[in-house]
Amino acid sequence: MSEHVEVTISAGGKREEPGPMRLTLTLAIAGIIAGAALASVYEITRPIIEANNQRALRRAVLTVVPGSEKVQALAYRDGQLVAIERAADTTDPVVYGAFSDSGRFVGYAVDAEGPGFQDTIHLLFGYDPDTRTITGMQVLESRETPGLGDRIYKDPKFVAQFEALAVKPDVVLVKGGAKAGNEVDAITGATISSKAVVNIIKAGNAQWLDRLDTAATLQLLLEEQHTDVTPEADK
Amino acid sequence: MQDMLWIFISAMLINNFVLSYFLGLCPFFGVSNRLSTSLRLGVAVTLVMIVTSICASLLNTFVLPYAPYLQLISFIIVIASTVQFAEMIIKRFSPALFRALGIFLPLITTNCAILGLALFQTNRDYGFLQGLTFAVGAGAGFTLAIVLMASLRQEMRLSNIPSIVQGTAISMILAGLLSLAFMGFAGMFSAL
Amino acid sequence: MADSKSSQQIYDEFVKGVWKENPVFVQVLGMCPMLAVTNTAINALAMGGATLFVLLGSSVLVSLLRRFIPKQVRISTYILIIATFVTIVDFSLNAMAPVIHKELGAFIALIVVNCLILGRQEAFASRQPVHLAAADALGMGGGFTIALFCLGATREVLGFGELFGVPLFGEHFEPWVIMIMPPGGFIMLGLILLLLNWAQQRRGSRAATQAAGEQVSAHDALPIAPAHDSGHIEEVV
Amino acid sequence: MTQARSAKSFSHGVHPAEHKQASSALPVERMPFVSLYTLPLSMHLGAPSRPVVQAGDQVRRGQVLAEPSGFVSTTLHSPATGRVVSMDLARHPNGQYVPCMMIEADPFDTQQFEPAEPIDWRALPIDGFIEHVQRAGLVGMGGAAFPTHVKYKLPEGKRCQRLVINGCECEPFLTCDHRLMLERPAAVVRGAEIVASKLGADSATIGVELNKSDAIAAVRHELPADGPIAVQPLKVKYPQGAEKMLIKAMFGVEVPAGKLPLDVDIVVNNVSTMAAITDYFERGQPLVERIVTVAGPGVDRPANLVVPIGTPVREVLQYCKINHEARQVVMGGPMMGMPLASLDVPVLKGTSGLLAFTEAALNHPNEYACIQCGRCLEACGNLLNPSRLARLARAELYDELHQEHVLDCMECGACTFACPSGVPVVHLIRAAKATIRKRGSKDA
Amino acid sequence: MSRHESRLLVESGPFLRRELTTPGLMNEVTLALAPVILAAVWFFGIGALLIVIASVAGAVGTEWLFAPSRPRGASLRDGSAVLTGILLALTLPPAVPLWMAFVGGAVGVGLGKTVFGGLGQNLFNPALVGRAFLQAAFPTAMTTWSEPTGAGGLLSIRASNLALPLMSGTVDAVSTATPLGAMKFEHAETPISLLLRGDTAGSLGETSAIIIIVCGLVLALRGTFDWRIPLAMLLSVAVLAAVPWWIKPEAFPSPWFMLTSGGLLFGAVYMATDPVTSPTAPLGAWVFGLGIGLIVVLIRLWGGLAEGVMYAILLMNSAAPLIEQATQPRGFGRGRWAG
Repeated sequence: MSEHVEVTISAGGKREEPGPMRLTLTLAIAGIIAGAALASVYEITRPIIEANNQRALRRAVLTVVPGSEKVQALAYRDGQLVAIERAADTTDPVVYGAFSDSGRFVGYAVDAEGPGFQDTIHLLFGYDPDTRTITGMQVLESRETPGLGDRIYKDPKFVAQFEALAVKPDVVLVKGGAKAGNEVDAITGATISSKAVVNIIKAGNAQWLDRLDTAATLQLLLEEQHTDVTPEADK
Repeated sequence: MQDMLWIFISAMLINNFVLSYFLGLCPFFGVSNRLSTSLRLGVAVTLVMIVTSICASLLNTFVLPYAPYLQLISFIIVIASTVQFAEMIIKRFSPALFRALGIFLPLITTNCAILGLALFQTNRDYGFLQGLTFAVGAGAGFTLAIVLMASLRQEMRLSNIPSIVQGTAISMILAGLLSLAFMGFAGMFSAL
Repeated sequence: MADSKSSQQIYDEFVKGVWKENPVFVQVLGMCPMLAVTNTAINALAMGGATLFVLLGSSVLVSLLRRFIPKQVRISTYILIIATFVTIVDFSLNAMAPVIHKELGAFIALIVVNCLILGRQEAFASRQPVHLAAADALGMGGGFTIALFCLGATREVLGFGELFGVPLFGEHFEPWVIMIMPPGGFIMLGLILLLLNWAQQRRGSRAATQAAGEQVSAHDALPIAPAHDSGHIEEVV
Repeated sequence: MTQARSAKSFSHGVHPAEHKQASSALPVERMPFVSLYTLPLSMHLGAPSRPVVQAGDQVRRGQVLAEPSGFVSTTLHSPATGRVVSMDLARHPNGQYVPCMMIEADPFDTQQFEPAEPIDWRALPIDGFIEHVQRAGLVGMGGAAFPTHVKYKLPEGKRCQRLVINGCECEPFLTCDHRLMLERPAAVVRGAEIVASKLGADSATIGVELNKSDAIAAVRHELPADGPIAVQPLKVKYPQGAEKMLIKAMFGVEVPAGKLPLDVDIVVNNVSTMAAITDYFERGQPLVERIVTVAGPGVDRPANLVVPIGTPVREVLQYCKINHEARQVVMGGPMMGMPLASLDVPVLKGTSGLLAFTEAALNHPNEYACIQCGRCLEACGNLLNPSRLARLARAELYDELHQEHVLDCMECGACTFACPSGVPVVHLIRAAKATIRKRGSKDA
Repeated sequence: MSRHESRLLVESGPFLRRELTTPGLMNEVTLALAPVILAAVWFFGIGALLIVIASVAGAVGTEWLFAPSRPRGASLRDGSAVLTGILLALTLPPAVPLWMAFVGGAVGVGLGKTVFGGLGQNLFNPALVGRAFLQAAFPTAMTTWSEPTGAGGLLSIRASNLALPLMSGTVDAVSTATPLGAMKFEHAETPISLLLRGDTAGSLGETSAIIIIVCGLVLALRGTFDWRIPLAMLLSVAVLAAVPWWIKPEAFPSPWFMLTSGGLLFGAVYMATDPVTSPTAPLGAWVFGLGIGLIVVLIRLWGGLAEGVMYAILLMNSAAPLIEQATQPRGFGRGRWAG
């Protein structure tokens, strides 16, 4: 290959026809420089981005679990909840533990998503294993219809229904006023979006409640292990 | 299974790449003059989407966890080489199809629907099968949209479009109306 | 002299992109981000700024390196350069303005395949000195940003009744939700293009009548002109 | 009732108001001779005839004036005894000026035709028969004026299984064929016998629409017992008189697009042509006159007239008392006929009617946009999509028009008739066809 | 005699035309809408009439201002703009602000028709374009349904009807579920007799099934529209709805309910039959109608919306050119299928 290059150059004797060697070299150099640039930018921005994400997550968890101040990511591994530093670091299912300022366990925050009216709805809901109630719900991401479907997070009346919602029997969506503790009243004109939220929570419950109820015995252990992930700057 | 069905329907109809996500608009407006060519382009895009989705799944599993900053560059390289590779394979095994698709294949490289597919698939943490379903749905949706658009535009040659609307303006409005009609699919199979 | 000429040239390149060859309204490039992220004015500005940055960065770099990049691999190199700048923007925006970054989502990354950027490298930056390439990038990027802003502002005003989040019409205003949804994006851009077409035709026909009118008046003036001229000559003499 | 049930028809088509009652009961009368006759050398499809007399020559009624100039051409005879005045350009009904022969009738002649000895057609070989038909100057008298003898020249390997005699007369207003069948049924049947026997056809069928039940009865009465000739009643529908529609109606067979009836072993002739065959072979009378229906609200005295070929339209209309309300004169039927720009044009061999319309009767529809309602589609016997063709024609997309078989269109006008938007569909199609033909010849 | 010459009219044939004209057809449909409008006024009060007037004003005004016809307003003679306005109004909820009805009429004619060059050139049903635009623009107002007032409230006008232009309607409008909404979200099937009579909440024109059926039959018998489209539509809805109902009657609505509820009949008779936006060939009409029925059933049973007739028709409008192309008449003498 390199011989061929030499032949070309000596025969032509001009710079106009660069051989494959030079082409590869150019690309390789460009690639290395680009990679280096990216790696350094990544290293600079990564802590900030992660801090941002953590702050956003913490804010959301604190909203759905009233009375909490600190957040700990927990991975569900072999029937146990294990404290981890970041959710992205593991392939195990992750849930968040919420703790009071004094380190007392307050509840869990469950991350769940599912199909909505328009696109995937991504939400976080709080669960208190002691009272077996959902303690709050916050929509993290959705593309529901403005003015209708977006009331699942803009309508305070709807959101308030998730502040003490019994999970046994299963959460149900009703129309025309919720009566029992496990009932959620649908938003008029946005029944599908309301139903989507309830369905997502139900799916989250089905996946997590048993795990959390059995893992609740580990609470003490957790409290000891628990490390606050709140960034310094935010304290 | 339910999940897969929704991913497919969502990518194809509810959140059609072209009509709802505005991805792949260049070919959508550029190559929708004739029905036959648009159908071929749609098929080609679908094929490239499928291969890209598979490659993106592999990259997401084996490479990117270690170097997340290479995401964009590696996706671009994968797409470019997929297109190149597809071109070679098609040329080898079906010269007729190559002649039919020929000029469109290079165009696909700069089609943001493909890169968008890889990025969305990554952002949503789709697994291999989910990603594949997503790719097939997105490709089918792209094909459906561009074929409908082409047939409508072909029909429009028989109309006296007022001169101030001619060109891109009427295509935009047409796409808007098509997008409006596709809103009927919202919520399909989502809350069963 | 040479200086003013080159500054004139820089100015021309700039104006060309902003108005005469506006990438969106005239060349119809970069449609995808144009429609996807223009539901509010601030998103539109952020997207425009990001694109402008990538365009400027890659144009300058490509122009600087134009002698060193072999023809055969130039496209790959351009894409590599663009992708690098896009990733930098993506990370920086995520670090500095996470809310906007979340709103724009994957569309920041998709700047890579905006044909406007690759097109400018291929058509302009790779053949021109740095100062012109920069002027061209600023013009094109500026024009792109302006177009995005126009669409974004219109859609936000109609769709939310707000501009930059500030309510404009009081609380009883009924927002036109369609404007911030996909069909509204297509339709609004279609209507803006329609208006531009209309204005252009209007100007074209006015120019035509004006030209005709001037001809006529020149005819009318003809018999008078010599007398006038002769008087003038006398004075000079 | 039973007839109606057994009556056949083709698919699609339209039902225009018939307007036949004004003249259908009027017996055929003979129009008096006029002083000057104009005979275009080309009143048939194909090459013009070649004159064999000169200006100043005396000619007798029935004498040959011009010989065929090729196979697809025919003979021209003098319609009256008199003198050849001149040979010059004169106006053809289609608006163009064409070479014509002017005959001044001898005012003192009786204009009686001397019957000649019958020709023994049975003894003639087929080529001799064809030559005789050509010598008789026969053309299709339904309107197209295609030389009749050409149809009888069967190509190698082809045979005529069935002879079809077209007595539909589906155009509104026209009653000439109706009267002919009613008054001279024997002539029609004998003509059919002659042609069927010379062509070796297994059968001959006379197709007649049900609105002429008296004609059906009259012709049936003349049919020889257990002969090969039969009458087939047909439902009333336009354009059933078109050859291919008629074949479809009678036998359910579709002549392939771009082909001739002969490709399905069928020869189609008009009833008037059959009578003319009889006249020639039994009395030696060539085609010098024909029956013309003069009708429409613009004439006060509608009539079915035997008119010598070449009679100026003006004379015919005056004879039938054209009134001052008349605004439009159409030669032929109201659907496919030709509007006349001048009345100084002659009656041709293919002229079946002269219709004068008044302002009130002219149905000038406002033109609206085509709403693609599909009514033309249901009208088109050729199973085309006329609205699409018209829109393609307006957009000047000729390649696509060609692909969509615009050249199959027979221009029967059913689409325009049916159009609620008043779109001149057939006019647009006609123009597009002309352009495509022109482009085609340019390419070649 | 020479008098004839100078006045002889030479124009292309044929010289006979059918009596039927396009404005005549439009007027027939408009006339056939009169009973529906009367029923709307009967059920929802005089406010219904105001909505019709506002919508017609929007449609006609836009046609007059922007239609490319010369002289200005010439295209109003074909009667299609009035028809579009009425059709749109009859698909609106009774409590909709009048200005929205006006906007809908204007958008329907503007974006749905004039940008494409006017009557006959449009690709989507203009009335439904207006309706879909309103639905997307003002989702709340367009999904706020009110109970019929009945004969007693003949003179009643809803307060939200009179909302100031560009302002939202007053919140006093009490929303109630349409039969389809009740079916979808509460699984309550409204009795058929009520649906036939029309004493239900819903759009102005979709109340009384009986009136629409009668008007549709009259129009079909007069040949005003292609009867195949509504027939195919209703047949496919009936059959497709019957299958799941037969398998699981407790989970799915009965085909009778599907046929008589919502805008299906109104859409089948007045919307899908718009000749401009439907295929011309008979086979195409069948395919078109069946397709609409299929999408309606899909949306109603498995979609996110209670009613899907509007979107089904719009979607099939977009597919009409494809269907048209595939179902061209075969051509005489060209074998079974066009060659």
